[in-house]
Amino acid sequence: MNTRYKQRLAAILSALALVCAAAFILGQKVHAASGASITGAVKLSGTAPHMKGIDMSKDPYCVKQHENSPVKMENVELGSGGGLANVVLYISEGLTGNEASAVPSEEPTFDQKGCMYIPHVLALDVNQKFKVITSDQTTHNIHPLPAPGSSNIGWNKSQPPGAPPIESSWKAEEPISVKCNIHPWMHGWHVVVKGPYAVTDDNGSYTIKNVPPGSYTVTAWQEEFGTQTQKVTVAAGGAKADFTFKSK
Amino acid sequence: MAKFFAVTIFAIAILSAIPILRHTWWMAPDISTHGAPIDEQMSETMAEAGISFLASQLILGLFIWKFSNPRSGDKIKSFPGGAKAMVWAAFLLVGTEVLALGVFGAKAWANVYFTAPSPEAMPVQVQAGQFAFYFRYPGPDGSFATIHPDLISEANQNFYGIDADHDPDAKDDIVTAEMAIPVNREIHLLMHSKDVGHSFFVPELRVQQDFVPGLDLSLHFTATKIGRYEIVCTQLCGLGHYNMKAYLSVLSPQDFDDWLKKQAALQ
Amino acid sequence: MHDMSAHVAHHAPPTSFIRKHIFSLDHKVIGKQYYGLALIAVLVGMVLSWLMRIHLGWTNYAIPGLHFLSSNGAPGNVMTPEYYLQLMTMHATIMVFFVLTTAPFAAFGNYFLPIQVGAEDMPFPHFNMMSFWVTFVGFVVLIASFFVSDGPTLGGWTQYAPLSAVGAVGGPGEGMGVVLWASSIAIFCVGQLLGSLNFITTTLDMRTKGMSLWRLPLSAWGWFITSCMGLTAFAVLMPACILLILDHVAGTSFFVPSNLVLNDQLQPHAGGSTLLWQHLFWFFGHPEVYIAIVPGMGIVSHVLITNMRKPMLSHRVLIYSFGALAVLSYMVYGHHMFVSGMNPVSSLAFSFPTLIITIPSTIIVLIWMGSLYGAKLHTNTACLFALGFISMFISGGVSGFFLAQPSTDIMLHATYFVVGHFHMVMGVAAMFGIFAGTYFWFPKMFGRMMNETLGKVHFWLTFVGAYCIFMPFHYLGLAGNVRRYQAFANVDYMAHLVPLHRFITISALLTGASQLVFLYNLIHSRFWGKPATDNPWQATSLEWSTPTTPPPHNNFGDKLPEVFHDPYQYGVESSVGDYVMQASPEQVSSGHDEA
Amino acid sequence: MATTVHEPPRIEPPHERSRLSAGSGNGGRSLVPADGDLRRIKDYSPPPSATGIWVVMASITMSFLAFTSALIVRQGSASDWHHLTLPRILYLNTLVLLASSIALEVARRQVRSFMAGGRHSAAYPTRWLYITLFLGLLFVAGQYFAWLQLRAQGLFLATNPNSSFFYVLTAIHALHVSGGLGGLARVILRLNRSILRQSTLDATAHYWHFMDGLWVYLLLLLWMKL
Repeated sequence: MNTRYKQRLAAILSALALVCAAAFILGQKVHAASGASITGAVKLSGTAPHMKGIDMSKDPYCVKQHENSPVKMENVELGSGGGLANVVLYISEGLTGNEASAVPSEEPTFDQKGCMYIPHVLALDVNQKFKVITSDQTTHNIHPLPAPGSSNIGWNKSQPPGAPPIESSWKAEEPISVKCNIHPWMHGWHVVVKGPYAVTDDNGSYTIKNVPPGSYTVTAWQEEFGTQTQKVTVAAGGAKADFTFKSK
Repeated sequence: MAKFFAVTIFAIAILSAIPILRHTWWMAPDISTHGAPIDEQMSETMAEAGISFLASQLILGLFIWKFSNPRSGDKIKSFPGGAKAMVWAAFLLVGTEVLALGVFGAKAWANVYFTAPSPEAMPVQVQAGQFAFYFRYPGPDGSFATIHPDLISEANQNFYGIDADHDPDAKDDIVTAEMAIPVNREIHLLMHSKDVGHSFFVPELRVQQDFVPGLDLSLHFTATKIGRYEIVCTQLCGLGHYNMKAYLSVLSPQDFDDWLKKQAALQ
Repeated sequence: MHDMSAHVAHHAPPTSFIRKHIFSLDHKVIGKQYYGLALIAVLVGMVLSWLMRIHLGWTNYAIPGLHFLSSNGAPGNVMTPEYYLQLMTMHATIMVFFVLTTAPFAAFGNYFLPIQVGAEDMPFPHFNMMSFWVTFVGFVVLIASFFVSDGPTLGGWTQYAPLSAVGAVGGPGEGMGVVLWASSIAIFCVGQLLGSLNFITTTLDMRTKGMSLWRLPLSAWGWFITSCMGLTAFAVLMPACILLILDHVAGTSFFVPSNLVLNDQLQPHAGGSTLLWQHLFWFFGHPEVYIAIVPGMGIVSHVLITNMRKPMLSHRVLIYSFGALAVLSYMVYGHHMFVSGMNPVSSLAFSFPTLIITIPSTIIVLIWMGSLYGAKLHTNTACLFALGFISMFISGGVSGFFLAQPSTDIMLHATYFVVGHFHMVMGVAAMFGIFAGTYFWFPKMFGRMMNETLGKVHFWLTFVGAYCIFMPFHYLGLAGNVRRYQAFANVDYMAHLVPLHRFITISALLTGASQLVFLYNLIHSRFWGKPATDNPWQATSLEWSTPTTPPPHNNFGDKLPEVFHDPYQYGVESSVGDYVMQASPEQVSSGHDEA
Repeated sequence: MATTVHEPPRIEPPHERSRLSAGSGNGGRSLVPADGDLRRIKDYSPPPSATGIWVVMASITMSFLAFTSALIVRQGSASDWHHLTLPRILYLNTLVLLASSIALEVARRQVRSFMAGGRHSAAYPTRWLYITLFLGLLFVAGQYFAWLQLRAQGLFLATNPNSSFFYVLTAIHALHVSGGLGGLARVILRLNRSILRQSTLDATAHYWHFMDGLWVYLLLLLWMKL
């Protein structure tokens, strides 16, 4: 293999390593040492669809966890100023093979707390390891349902209180719906993408870090409203891309 | 050895009978209008079963006590009356016994299942699925929206596959995870399963009925006592079977209306 | 084809180890093989029940090392709900099919039916050998399902459709697990059909001179009637399993109705009938209960008579009652489906025969007890287990009254009451039959006596233990405790029953452990027990007239015995004592009548 | 009955047997000669194959009754019960199978007279047995063609309940017929080695005719229900 490639790879890997280290130390407030980043906000225009309340009465334990805060569906989470949470943003075009194939080393956790999934949407890189943990004293079963015919293989495992975390990863790009059969209202997503990604926070803002300069197509995915794309050109100073979903 | 055996049998027989007689573990008190004959039938059966149980265990023990450890001298005797006596005993005692049970039992059963619900019975729909019950009240218009299986989605809390956009009946349907009914009002329960076999069991209501996928079954009952009871699934339906339950609230008519309003708001 | 000369020709005793001990045509070896299979199966089944009981008593207690059995089923040694159900299903399947059917029927029947009728083998030895090895394959296939990706099926031994037929979408083990289960059972059916064929023809065609049907011992009658039941019952279960497998692998819809939605996915199947499976299954399922218990009844009667030193009040009435049980058992299966949405009228139609079936059962019990009157009872271990059988059969029987009536069944259906009922009447009782048979026939099978003291210890622990385990089940049921739950904590009205469950768990562990006494006794006596005489119990039937103990390859040497007497000539004065053997020409005034 | 054993080449005359007297009664009747010589028992107790074949037929009957009730119940519950026109060839197959039974009967007569010492070559009955065998094979092949025809119509095992039942019933019946073919082959083999027993032939014949009747029943069932 040629040296240029080697150097590039080394650069990326070191960058990744740095980012991880930084992330490890500074938690969320990290700014990537190298590589620019794409930032922006996702908003919802029009009236937000009505989110039904969730009645957990079949399992008293779950009810106890939410005694003084009624729970609603999380399919559409509106933050202050119409910001749309739980939107996954990723680069769908323009990445060269090796940025795409680089797999982040950190292992996000998918927690079951108060009979809800935290986070509701978990974005993952292809082959990125993740942990499913439970903070509840009731048994859950985790049942990801990849689309029929996808190369991801679905599974259905129970996690009694005190059971160790379930470690796993996904082979192919795909938004995978995750449910708990024991608590039918429990519903979340594993959104598997290639390359750098970000998930909007409660105000709908996001930052995709470590994007080398170049021109890309950024895609925003939302479980109810589907996807939107934008072409962006990333300079050294990074780039901005806002999205607006229209509610029906 | 044999005497010891006899004593053991006595002990076991009596010890087993005590919790039954003291009702240490017993059926929950009946809150239904149709339950009385069932309870009656239960205690009659218990009496007859208990008597046959104790009697035969004691006789068994007695004979073992008396006729074991033979000395070489004594000769065997044959039971006076021989086999004929036994056959007659079986036919007369047990025959009449089970026949009586059968007939009264049939009455109690008919009382539950051969009567049609009265026209003003309140319709409530229950759908069983892995692993929860969901209930549906028709709302003011008194008609249920059509179920579209392809629209059923727990992710969107559309448990009944209601087509809210096009179905006029859909707007006021009330779907709940908990069942509430007004006290002393006959309920006409319309049962169906969305996936596999389940069952609807409320001990206090003296009601147990399977959900049979592909069949629409119905029950009717009247609860006579305000309180909060449990509906459990008794038909193995999968890994969450043990956790498939719902609460049944029997409310005063006033409370029931309030409850219904509250639920309507949550839709 | 098979006539006797053929047998003589080909029954030169085999010499090679394989033909002698593995692919043997000798009914005695095959009987022992069946016994061995049952022994392995019962150990597996018992361990499974321990795991279940521990989990029920102390939910989410980490059982050390459990994750070695299944890392998915027991992450961090904590049993998952699906794994509990999978263990439960396997426990039931193994016990019902590979223990309660094989041991009292196939094992003892194979060994002693030909000897008791005075034949030197079954008419179709090759079928007999196949019958065992096919059954063995069935067992292997069943066990194999422990090792497929998401484990064995969790559908319960009744495998109600559509849960059993929708495939993997129904939950862990509902895909490959069910296919393996159904295949295993279908294979098992083939084995038992071959066995029944041999049993029936042996009884009808192979009886020696003077051995009329009425002169057959009660044990032989038990096996004969059972084989007739097996012939019809298993012939119905097999098609059901085939259809179930097709629903899985071929995408047919025999048992899966339209418009099922699982995991928010609309299922492709259409139009199937879920009740169809229940009808087919229970048409087999109820006779199966009697397939498990009738051989036990026969064995127990046989053992009792020998130790009472007097015949039953009536040989024939007992046989007629066995027959009545067999016939009625086909008319009552609907009582398993009272709450299945069957037409309420047919519920009543099934209720009455079910109640009526108590009459032959009562006759049997009364004749046993009436015969005890005036007996000279020798309470050796075999006899104790026989008596224990009666006690258990009574206790398990009376609870049938409740389940036979739809009105009371409403309260008890699918509760622990049912579990207690069938464990006592077909589980423990049948087990006691097996034990009685073992202690009684062991000397003949292995030429050595079993240790009486250990035997009695084993009996007391088992007898008391069994009551401690299964009596409380009835109380739980009355309190509305639903069966097939892996935990009760989250149902308020069941939560307070957990202490009783713990008591049951402890009893189960102790009783289970006490079976090791039996196991030790079995193995130790096999090699070091004191040598047995040809007729240690001074019994009359033909298995005690064999020239050697254990019997030679063709059972009776070069001459078949001739039968001169009814099977149970006790309480008479003869040259040998208070009995006359069937095969001895000695004429004595029989001290009683054969009604 | 697949249990073959080697015995002196000899053809056993048909039994004049009465199982009843051998079985029931109070056992007074002598079933074994006083000397209990095993080689003569066959004269007293009937060859089990005669009983066995009835046992086998009984269990097969039960199985097909189960299938029948399954079909009826399934049809009752079905919203998707489409009519299915049976492939014509089935009727031809039926004739073939019936013919095979007749051929077998002829063969049986031949064998009997041959055993009685009438004819001195086994060739004649053997020919008829071969014809039976051939017709049997023809039947199975015919069934296979019937399946091909259904496939051509786009009717597969899972297409609809009717096709499901058609395939299942015919396939399982064909399986049993193949078993019968094996039996026939065995009969021919033993006849050639002249170690055939009347009982073997009779048992095989019973089974074959039973398959015959079973098929006619199935055909009627399918014709009425599908």
